[in-house]
Amino acid sequence: MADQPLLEVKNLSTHFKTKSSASFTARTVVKAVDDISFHINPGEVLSLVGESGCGKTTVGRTLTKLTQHSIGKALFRGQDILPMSQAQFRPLRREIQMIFQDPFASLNPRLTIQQTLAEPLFIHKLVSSRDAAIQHIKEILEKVGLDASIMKRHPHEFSGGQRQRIGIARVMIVQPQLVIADEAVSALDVSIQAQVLNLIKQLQRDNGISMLFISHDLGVVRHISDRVAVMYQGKIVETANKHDIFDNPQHSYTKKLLAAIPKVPTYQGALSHAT
Amino acid sequence: MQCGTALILGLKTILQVCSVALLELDNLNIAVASKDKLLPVVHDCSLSLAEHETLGIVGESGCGKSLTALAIMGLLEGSQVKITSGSIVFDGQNLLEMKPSRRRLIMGDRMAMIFQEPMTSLNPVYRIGDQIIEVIRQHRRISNQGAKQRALELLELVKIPQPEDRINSFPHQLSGGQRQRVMIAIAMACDPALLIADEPTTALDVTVQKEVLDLMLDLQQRTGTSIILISHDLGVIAETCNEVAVMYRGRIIEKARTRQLFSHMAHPYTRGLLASIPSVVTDTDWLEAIPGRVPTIDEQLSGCAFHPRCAHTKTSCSQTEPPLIEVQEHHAVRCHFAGEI
Amino acid sequence: MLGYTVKRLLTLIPTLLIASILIFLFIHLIPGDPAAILLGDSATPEDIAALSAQMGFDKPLWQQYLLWIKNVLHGDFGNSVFFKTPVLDVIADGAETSIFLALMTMFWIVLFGIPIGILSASFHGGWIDQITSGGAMLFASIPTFWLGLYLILIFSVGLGWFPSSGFPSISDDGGLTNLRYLILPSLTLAAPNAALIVRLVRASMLDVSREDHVRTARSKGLHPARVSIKHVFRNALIAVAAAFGFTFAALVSEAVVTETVFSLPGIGRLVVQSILRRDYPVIQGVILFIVLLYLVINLLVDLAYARLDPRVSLQ
Amino acid sequence: MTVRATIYSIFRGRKLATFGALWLCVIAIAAIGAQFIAPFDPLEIDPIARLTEPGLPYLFGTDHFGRDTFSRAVYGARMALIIGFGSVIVALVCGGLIGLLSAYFSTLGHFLMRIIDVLMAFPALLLALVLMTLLERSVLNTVIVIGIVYATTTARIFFGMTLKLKNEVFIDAARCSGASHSSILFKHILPNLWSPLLVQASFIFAFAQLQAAALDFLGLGLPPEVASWGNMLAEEKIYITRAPWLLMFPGALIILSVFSMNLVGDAMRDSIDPRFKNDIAGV
Repeated sequence: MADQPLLEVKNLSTHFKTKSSASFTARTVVKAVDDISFHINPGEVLSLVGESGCGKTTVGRTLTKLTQHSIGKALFRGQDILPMSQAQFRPLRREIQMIFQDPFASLNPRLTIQQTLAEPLFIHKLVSSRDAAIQHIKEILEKVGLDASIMKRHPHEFSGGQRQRIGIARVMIVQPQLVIADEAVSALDVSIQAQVLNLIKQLQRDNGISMLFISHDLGVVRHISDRVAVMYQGKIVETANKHDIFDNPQHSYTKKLLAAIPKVPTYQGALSHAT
Repeated sequence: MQCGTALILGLKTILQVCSVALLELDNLNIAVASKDKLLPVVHDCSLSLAEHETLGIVGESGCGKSLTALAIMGLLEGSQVKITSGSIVFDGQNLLEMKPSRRRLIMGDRMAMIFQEPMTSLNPVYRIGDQIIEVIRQHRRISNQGAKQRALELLELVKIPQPEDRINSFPHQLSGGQRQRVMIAIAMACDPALLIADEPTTALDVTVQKEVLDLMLDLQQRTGTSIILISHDLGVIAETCNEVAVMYRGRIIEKARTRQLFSHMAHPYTRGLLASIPSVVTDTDWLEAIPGRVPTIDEQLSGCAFHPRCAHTKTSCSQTEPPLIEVQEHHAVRCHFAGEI
Repeated sequence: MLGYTVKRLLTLIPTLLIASILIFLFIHLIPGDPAAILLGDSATPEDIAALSAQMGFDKPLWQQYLLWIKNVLHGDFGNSVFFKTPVLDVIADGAETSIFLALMTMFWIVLFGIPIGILSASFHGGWIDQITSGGAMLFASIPTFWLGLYLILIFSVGLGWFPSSGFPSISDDGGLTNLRYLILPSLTLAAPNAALIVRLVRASMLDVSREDHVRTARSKGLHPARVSIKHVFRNALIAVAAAFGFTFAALVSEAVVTETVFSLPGIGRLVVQSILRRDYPVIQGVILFIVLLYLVINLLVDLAYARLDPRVSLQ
Repeated sequence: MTVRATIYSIFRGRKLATFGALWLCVIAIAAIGAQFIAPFDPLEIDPIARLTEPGLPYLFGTDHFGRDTFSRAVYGARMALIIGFGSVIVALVCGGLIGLLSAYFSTLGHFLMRIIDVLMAFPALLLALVLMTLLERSVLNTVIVIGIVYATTTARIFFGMTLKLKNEVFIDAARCSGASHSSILFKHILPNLWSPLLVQASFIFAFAQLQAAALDFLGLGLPPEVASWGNMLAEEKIYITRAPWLLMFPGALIILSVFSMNLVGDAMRDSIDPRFKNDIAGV
């Protein structure tokens, strides 16, 4: 492992000004993300966990420059990405990728799977010919567990789980260093969620990817992460490795969160049935 | 000895009479009209619910659990979804043979429902007080003032802070959790015998979810209402219900007392579902996911609905549909090999 | 509420300024000497020179604009080339007819549009719906003047029930009975607009009826008619009100034609005749007046909208 | 979906809309083959046969110049198509582009939409009348003026729809892939607007007929010698009592065609993305 973290976020704040329709009223400022700091080491999965409106999604959007930050730094391999212009940041987009929550909204309905997956390849000049692109797409589809024959089809022909696999393929095809997964499995049914979680974990390990896993589901977080940061009202209230968070929580909010989860009785037969 | 047996038999009869079913679904079939044909979405659903009981219906999206609830409540009328056969007996009356005007006397009074989306389930243009009063005055001969008094009590009952102020609030001025509390107040307004809760906490955060579920159980303790809780979350069901029915593709595939179910899961789907959930208390490295996906409703399947995804499929599974058989008292499973695997 | 109204009135100012610039530029887009255009074909070179000096047509464009605006703010829209009287007086002469026509039209629109729309939505998919919504679309497809001409042919010429043209003031002999002159015109004008309202009420009610809170209302055991009116129509009214402001512009367009067909001495016919006569001061004045009216009506619609929808805050 | 499947899904179970589409085909055939279908020259004056009642050889009778109304109606179909397609192209190109760019580039959009809002305060017919006084009466000018009038509403509609699309997750995803502005606009946003564009076009086509007829009626539309349905009504309106058929035929043609186009537009609107349904004004 390298001695330097892949991503280091220092005192990041993202504020929104809510505009009122009449132009004379004062604008109110919402501190969606309020002075947070964390780091992600190479090959590590850090989860950002919290309830709706705590600002966790804004963190992800700020780090992918979909939302403008207000104050702070985000050093990616030592280089601050936040003050960059979109044009300066474009080459780095290959290395910092995002998986979105809603598999039904994150694919352009008018493009075929092939068109969707080829786009980043051509933008980042990873391939020089159409044939090479198709070869790449075939390989990546196989990796995410889809058949290469689906390339010519449109998103509406697929189920939620399949679409999320396509979304993952779009991210993995450019071989990123850092993947930001924003509630990547929340919209999926339990049985499909398990498949996709397995896929994400496998791809992450095989490729040594660092990941910021944003989620509200503590079970999923325990399953996937190495370390966990708990967010509450725009601030990170506790960061620790996952065993400390789950077995020895320090902050009262973390304790409250853990206590609120409905527990499923464990049943040994359930775990052994398919093995 | 003889005497003792007779006594036990007698007691059993008395108990059976006492716990007479409040709600009884018998071979309910529901289909959705699509183009020229009817696609079955709920298949031979039989359920019974005694008074003061909490029944959980669990399953993934599209399994027919919400449609079953809407059918019981009588909210399918005027939609593309039709009840094709079967009966729903509530309080000894078959709801499906009732005239709509008679049925409306039960809706909101003896039977009430809360829905998944607290953000959109209240009418945005009326004050929450008026929305509670509306249901009270629909079913009770009571003055506006009296109904308002009752609405205040209800708001207090569902633990809304400062009910005197809140009664004049519009829905958009409340948080999601508070709106769901208001929905519960509307549902409980006429002391229903049956409360149907369709994914009542799915849209809420876990901490709020806990508060809302606790509130529902607390109200059940006080009023003795029966609850049907529909959820995709096995954890929610395990913590709140006495009985569970697991649905898959429109069929009840396993039905048991909650404790029984979690100690002796008999259907491969139920087991797979449980194995798919990553635990918060133990570390998991790999999830035993059920392979494949839920077939869409227009896909024709012969035999057991689960056989394409099942690890134990044998030839008979794809040929004949298994019936729901009791493997133990109070524990029924729809699987050819329920006892063996 | 008052504070909001004042604020909104203030935001009208930039809009009106842009509108006035557009209207002002329009005169200067016409090729030729603006003074000659303003005075019409019969003007002598002396008149033109005099007006040029008076209006300052020799000055830079922006100074002319400021001068015009200054005059307008003092209520001076200039004089009509044709009538030789102040534009404001000419507009005032047409106002009575147009106001009564508008009020009667509104009456028909509400009387027919809303109930038929509710009916159509309530029997969605059935034959009543097909007839009413199909009929509404048919009415919206009829040219206004054609409908007016045939109403005259049938009810004035044929049956003799209503007068075919003109409108004596209600202060003349006959008093309020003179309003019968406006029955055919207002029906003509109402037909396509009521049709739009039918379609609008129907579409918004169908949208609202799919919302979750309607299911809640039904689960309370309310009578379907009560659900339909109190929960569906009441909420659909929000979308209908929002569209009402825009309908005004369409109404004015059709009023122009209707007043011409029925030879009504209103503002609509005035503007057409002024355009045909190239009476530019009147055109400028009337258009500015109509734009102002449009903005005020939309402001009123917004205020009504806020009353209909508590989610809209007027702070 | 293939074109055939799309057409089938739009018109399936919609008898009235199917009838409308068939009628529009009839109009299109009449317009294209006018010189073969019309039995007489539409401009040929025959003073002896003035105001002849419908019958043979004058199917729809003759007007006060003795011109054959049927032949003029057939040539009128050609004018209706020219007006319709012409104004649709002007409105969609100007309005669509303004709306699309205004929504995507918000600074520019703020300014442009302000102007569009002001223009929308001008009633459509008045705007058209005033513009027509600046230009001379010709087919091209009528088309341009009607097109410009509908460009304002089109711009507003496209502004709204583009704003919605701009906030879609798949646009975020494209940005994360590094897509450029032009790629997002023309590869990701515009293709999603084609079908609403088509629906909007059908409504503009319908309204343009009414607007053109009104302009003709008020004497500021097509040149009087052009055989258009609106001109036929405008010229013969004083003969309504003596020869009611003179107004019946062209009037019915306008109504049928506008009604058909509205029906087709309405059917198409039901088949597009539900998000955009309420954006498109129409009947």
